[in-house]
Amino acid sequence: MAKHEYSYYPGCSSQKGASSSNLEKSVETLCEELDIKLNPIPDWNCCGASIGYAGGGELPRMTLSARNLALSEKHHPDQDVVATCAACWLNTREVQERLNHNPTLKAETNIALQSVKLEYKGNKKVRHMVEVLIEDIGYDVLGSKVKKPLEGLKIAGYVGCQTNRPFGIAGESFENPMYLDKMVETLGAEALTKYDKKVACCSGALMFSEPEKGQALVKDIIESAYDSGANMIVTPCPLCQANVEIYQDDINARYKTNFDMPVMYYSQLMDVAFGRSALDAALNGNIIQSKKLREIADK
Amino acid sequence: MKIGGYLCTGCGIGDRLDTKSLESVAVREGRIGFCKTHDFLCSQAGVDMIKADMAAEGDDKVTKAVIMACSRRAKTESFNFGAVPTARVNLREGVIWIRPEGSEHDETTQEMAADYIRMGCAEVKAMQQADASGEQGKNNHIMVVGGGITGMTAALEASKAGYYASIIEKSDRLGGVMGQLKQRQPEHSPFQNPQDTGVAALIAAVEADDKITVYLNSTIAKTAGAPGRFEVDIASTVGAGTHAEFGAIVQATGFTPYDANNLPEFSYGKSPNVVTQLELEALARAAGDGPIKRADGKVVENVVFVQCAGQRSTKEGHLSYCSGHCCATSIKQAMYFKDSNPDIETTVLFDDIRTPGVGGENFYRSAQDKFVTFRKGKVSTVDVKGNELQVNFKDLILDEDAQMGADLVVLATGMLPNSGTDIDTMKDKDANGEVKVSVESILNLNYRQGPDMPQLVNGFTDSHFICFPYETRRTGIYSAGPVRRPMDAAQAQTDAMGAVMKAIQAIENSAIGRAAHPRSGDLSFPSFRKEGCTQCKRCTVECPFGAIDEDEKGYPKYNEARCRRCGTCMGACPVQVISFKNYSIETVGAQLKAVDVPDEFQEKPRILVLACENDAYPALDMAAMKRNESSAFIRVIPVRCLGSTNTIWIKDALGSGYDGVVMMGCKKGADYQCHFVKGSEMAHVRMAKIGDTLSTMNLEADRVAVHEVAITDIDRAPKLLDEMVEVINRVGLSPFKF
Amino acid sequence: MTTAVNQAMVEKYKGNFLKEVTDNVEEGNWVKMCMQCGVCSGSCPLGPHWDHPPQELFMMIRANKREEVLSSTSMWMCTSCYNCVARCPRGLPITHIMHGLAHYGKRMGMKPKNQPTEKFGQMFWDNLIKKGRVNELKLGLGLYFKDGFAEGVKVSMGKQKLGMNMMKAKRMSPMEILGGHGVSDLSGFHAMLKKAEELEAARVGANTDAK
Amino acid sequence: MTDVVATNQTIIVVGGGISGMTTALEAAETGKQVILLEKRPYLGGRVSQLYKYFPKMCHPTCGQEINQRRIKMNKNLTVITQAEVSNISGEKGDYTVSVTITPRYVNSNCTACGDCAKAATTEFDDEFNYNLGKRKSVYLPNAMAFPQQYVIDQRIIGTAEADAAKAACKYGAIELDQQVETLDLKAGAVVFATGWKPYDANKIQPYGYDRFANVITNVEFERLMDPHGPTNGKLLRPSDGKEAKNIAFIQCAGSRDKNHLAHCSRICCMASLKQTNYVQEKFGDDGKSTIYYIDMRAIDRFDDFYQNVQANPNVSFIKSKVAKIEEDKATGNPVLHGVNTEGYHRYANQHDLVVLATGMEPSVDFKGFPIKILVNDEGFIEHDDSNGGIFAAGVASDALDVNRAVQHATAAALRAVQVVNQVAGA
Repeated sequence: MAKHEYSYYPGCSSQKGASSSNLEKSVETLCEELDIKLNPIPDWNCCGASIGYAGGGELPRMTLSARNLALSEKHHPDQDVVATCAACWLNTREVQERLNHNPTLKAETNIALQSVKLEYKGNKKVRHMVEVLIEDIGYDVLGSKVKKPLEGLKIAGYVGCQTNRPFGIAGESFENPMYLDKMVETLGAEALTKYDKKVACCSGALMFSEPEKGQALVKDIIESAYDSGANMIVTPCPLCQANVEIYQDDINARYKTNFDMPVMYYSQLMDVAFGRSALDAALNGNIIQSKKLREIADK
Repeated sequence: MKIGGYLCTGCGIGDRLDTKSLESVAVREGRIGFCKTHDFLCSQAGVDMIKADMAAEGDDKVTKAVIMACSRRAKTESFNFGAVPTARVNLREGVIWIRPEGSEHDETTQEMAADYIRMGCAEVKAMQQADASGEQGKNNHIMVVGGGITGMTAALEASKAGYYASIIEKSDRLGGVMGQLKQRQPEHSPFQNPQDTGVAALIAAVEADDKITVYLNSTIAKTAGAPGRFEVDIASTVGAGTHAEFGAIVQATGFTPYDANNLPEFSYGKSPNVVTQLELEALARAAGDGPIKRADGKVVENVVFVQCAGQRSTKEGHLSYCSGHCCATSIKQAMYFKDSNPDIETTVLFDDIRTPGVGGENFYRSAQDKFVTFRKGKVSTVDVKGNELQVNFKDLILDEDAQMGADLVVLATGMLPNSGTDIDTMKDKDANGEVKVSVESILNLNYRQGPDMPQLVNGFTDSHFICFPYETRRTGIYSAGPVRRPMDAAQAQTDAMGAVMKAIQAIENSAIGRAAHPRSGDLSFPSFRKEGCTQCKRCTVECPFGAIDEDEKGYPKYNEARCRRCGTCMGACPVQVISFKNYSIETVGAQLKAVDVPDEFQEKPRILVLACENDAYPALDMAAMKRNESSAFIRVIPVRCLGSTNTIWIKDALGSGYDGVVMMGCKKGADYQCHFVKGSEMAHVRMAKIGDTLSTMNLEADRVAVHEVAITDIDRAPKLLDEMVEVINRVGLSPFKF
Repeated sequence: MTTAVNQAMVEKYKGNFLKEVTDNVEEGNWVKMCMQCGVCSGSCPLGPHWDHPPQELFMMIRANKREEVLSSTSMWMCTSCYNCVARCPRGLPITHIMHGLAHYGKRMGMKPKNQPTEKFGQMFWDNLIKKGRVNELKLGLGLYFKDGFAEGVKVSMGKQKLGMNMMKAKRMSPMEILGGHGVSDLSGFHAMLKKAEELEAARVGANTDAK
Repeated sequence: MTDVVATNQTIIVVGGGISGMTTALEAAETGKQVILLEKRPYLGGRVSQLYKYFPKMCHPTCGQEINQRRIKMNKNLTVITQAEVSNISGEKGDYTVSVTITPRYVNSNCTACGDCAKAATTEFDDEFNYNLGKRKSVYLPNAMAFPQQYVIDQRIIGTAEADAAKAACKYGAIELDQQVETLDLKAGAVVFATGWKPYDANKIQPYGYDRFANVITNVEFERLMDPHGPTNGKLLRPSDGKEAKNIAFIQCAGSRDKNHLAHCSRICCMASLKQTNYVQEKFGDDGKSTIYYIDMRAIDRFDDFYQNVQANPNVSFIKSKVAKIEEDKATGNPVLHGVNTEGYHRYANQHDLVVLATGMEPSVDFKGFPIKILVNDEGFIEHDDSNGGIFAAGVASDALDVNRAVQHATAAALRAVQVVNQVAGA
């Protein structure tokens, strides 16, 4: 039996062939290293993300996460729910809080859940993978696993919005969370703690509908990383990762910039530092590669 | 019976000064009984030595002492010998800490020390032991003027402390304005709902208290006397008057609502549906548990509150100030509507919502929670449209002109204090020959300076001091509640307690002849040499506390229980007949004359510095603690207040060869910082006239400077003294040196 | 349905838009608590693009500017960054209120015309409803073609490199076009959502019943 | 060593700030026996760290001078510094108060000559200046310190430096072997005048107090103006020591905020208005102030002061809670982002210095109080009969300005006097 076991909510983008499948892969590797077992919630559904309100009303959207929670309550009664995606985690946790504070909504949700023969109780701890690493594993253990310190990497820790607000990671501030920097330092790389866009918004889902506005925000995020001397951005959030990484060509065209900034997940860095291969760390899942990181991985 | 001199050689005094020679200065020139040295005078052994001398019998008994050591601000407790007149010679902060080391300075530094010792010896010789006057009486009865919640609270709290109280109430009932309200704002967590006013319970408690007497339908025909012995004639509109004696007075006469007829732009008077907050209380009380109705009987469904109506405004006839309570009052009144029927629309149009503290902010949030709508808007007019009203305003958030319909408009108008006559205006009008007193006096004090408490601003009888809200210019009389300052009920009740505390203190201290703050405990009091008095009345006019009356023969009558011992009368007296036992024309005059003024060939000027003991002297002291250097030519004498400075000192100083005089007092004017209110100002006025004296002496006007010095002027104060040195360098030494 | 509901609402609340919002908009009962400090308005990453920032919308609600509020494009600027929520001194869940107002405006038939986020959001919802999980490829293609076929071809040609990059990185799969991931209890899932929609419609509908 | 007589007719006042001094003095000057306990090594509390008071623009040390003289002259009043209450038991009219006294290492022999400080070498952050400057390990806490005795920092005890200080003293004033001492005192009534502390500005993360040198608090600003302060009274900003001429004041920094203090701290509006006068005083028309506010709470006659500031063309008002501060990297200037809600105007304003008008929170957490008293959610003591003979004075009861705190403290003196008079009469 694994040392740590959780009821896992992967979310749509983590699926095979989806936009954050590299996050999924790298977390898998990380869990092997740390003796963590993630048990996917059977037949989970989409959380509704942050843009569902255009079509879905309050109750239907709540019901989405309630179904996932009820499934977890049923199948993994003693396990905390863990998500790797910021929006998945936020929605699930928020729905639980709101339902537990609003008896009417909770009652109605449970009526709807009768259609799938489930009952939502609302007694789960809903956690982000980062919380598991910090609270259940700890920086010391993470540090002790490092086989290849990530020397030479200067990393801007980009936390973004939804892993940070409104809940955030315990003990961290909304405006200046330090955990990514601490992780980066634990892995032997240089953390650019003064990076001033660490909690800026990447425009989220509006990158799709309002690309000009979205890219203007991302441009600042990347530019500030360069200004801080970064050769890489690291993030815990799949949408942040995608928004910041994949539009760099568009931004270069629009703003006459020369951005070529790798944007990695914390889990990928850990995999490499822990001595795992580029493949295990899903480095090929990134569009912009970090030569340095790959060198370390291939060492 | 002798004067003992005690020279401390510690803290570097012995290292920097020739103490042997100073001892001899004290004994030979200062002509005191002896001078002992001690290397640690403030130690228990040092103090015991002095006390033993004071306890000695017969000729050896030391009855006056000169402590030659540090500043009077240091080791005050150690060198406090009760009634024994004691002079403090400041050799540490006053000499060695402000003078640089080095042999080139030794001579002038030594001269400075010697002069201060001569001064101390001369001063103590002129001092007498201060004892209480014997005028005092003890009367445990407090007169409370006004029977509203402030007055009732004052009476009840006085009773709880074991004192007696009489409430003098003009109307035929207790309760005041609070008695006209439906409810008051909450006093306890969670501060969400209006609460009972508590007036009925207060009235019941007052009536049940055998230490409290209530005079309804009564006013004060005359108040005479002083703390501990006030004599009051109480007039009644329904029966015979009474004469009563009191130890102290609390004035809790409350406020009058601003006259909304001054606000025609809001259609007050034009429509019965435009009411003031107080008038809304009447509608709310009339409604009982039912819906609030307008004068025409229509149930109110849409009410608009107009904040700051005629307040915080520079318009003619408006009040410039904020009455403080009105935001919370409108919130409370909006709740009257919302709590009875949540569908009633209540809108508060405001500029700033002012609900401070824990209770205020919670109450504001509670109102929002109850759907009271708040809009930041400036109301221009209220129009009458048939049976309805239209409120025209600028919405400051949406930045647009807007209108709202309403069936009732409530104006949050301000408070006007019931403070009686404005004695300062009375005086002004006197000068123009037209005495027009439109307001009736409340206290009818038979004081020389007028029948009521002096007012601060806007007619309120508040203290001017931040640190001392109960500072009063009529000792033993304390105002409380909205007559003192605009305030809400909770603050008024706290205020009542504070005023009672001070009243009790006045009773206790006047009984034993002790002064009130700031010279708390001082037993000295002014007296005068009758044969010299010219009955010029200047002392009675200048006394900042209205303490001095004239007796039937036209001589000043000091009423020492009213006196605050500042000495302004002493400074005012043109014939120098007024003195305190331990502070007099002589105690200061002797000091300045004791200074050894070198002849002109030595080129060592002498500058007399008269420094207020409350601010300027501490500033010089702290400058010394920072080792800020000062001129060796200054000779500083602390004074109780610059107001006690008599021009004779200046004349004497200049006549005896001083080259300059610097006076340092507190800030005067509207934001005065003088602890005796007018003292510094009076000194400035007197010194403005010193020019004539100087010109008859053929001296340059620059030789006398008067400065406002604050306690923080640690860098500036020594610089001001340097400036005088420069003046003397420029105009030359005094021709009056002998 | 929208106009009927809208009429009924106008009828019922007769100029008390704050009450209407309180009763019917997601987290709308918080609107009354705003004290107009404006920290939300200053915190929004897309701030300059809001015609009326949140605090102003709240004031407009109190001033009964129903039409202006519900048809505003402003709420659709919300990126769900939660800066406003984190900073609001009165604890208003502003993000949710913005979502709620946008949704309610749409429900009342007053959604702004050609608002891209509104369109994309609806597409997203439809996409996720279909299978219970989002099909990113179809969503992306749908987005490109949202303004018609010709426009869509132009946009997707422009995005060709991006798409190729994603496929190369195995973060986009052409196989998804054939169906892709989904929940297995799809009928239950649909029944559940239908029930939720009914319950919600009944609640908002109940609010339109005559007094 | 500490020799104090106390009976159940004694009034104990906890806290030697202006409220505590007032309660103690008013009672003592009425003839009551009073013991005043103060945690710090000197009296004066928070106000002794202010430069000026609103609205008179007079100096707090001026009133402090008078109060300290009143204390020196009053034999009914005993002051014990470095003293904290560790326990209370009993009931109204008969309390036992346990007091823990931490060592000063300097006894009353001290003449404040300063020789010991000359022997000291180590420097520590100066608490009196809110750590904006340094002080020695052996020090007089401030120029007004009462008692006027030096203090030895506990951190050098056991070092050669402490021995050197002791050796430098000619008066046997230094006792390095002083130990923590506990006293049990009787009292009829106990008044808590424990006052406030500035809200921890580090917690207001969007304003970056912990990250940007040129973001300071209003209490720190007071120290900059004070001639006794770390800059000798010059308005210099921390990052580069340049004169700060364009200053932003942010109101409700931590107050009226669910994330911080739910209550309104009452004083901060007037404090900032006052501080705009400082800017004017220093720089004349070259000094510019901008106040960012939600509601300006200049209550009663203070509104006249507000109107005067409004009339000053060098002062602007923006109705806005600032959303966040960023730092301009090149100049170190704070850049304020937000929206002026009067008409929706977005701004990004650069200033030389930002002053956070941080609010007041109770300095003592009464939640774990050893005896039952009524404390509200905001942490202030509410007056209630169930509190028996325990009373609050000043800011321990609510956020108050100095004048109102003193008023409240005078009333608290009466409450205490009532109790001991009843004891005496019984």
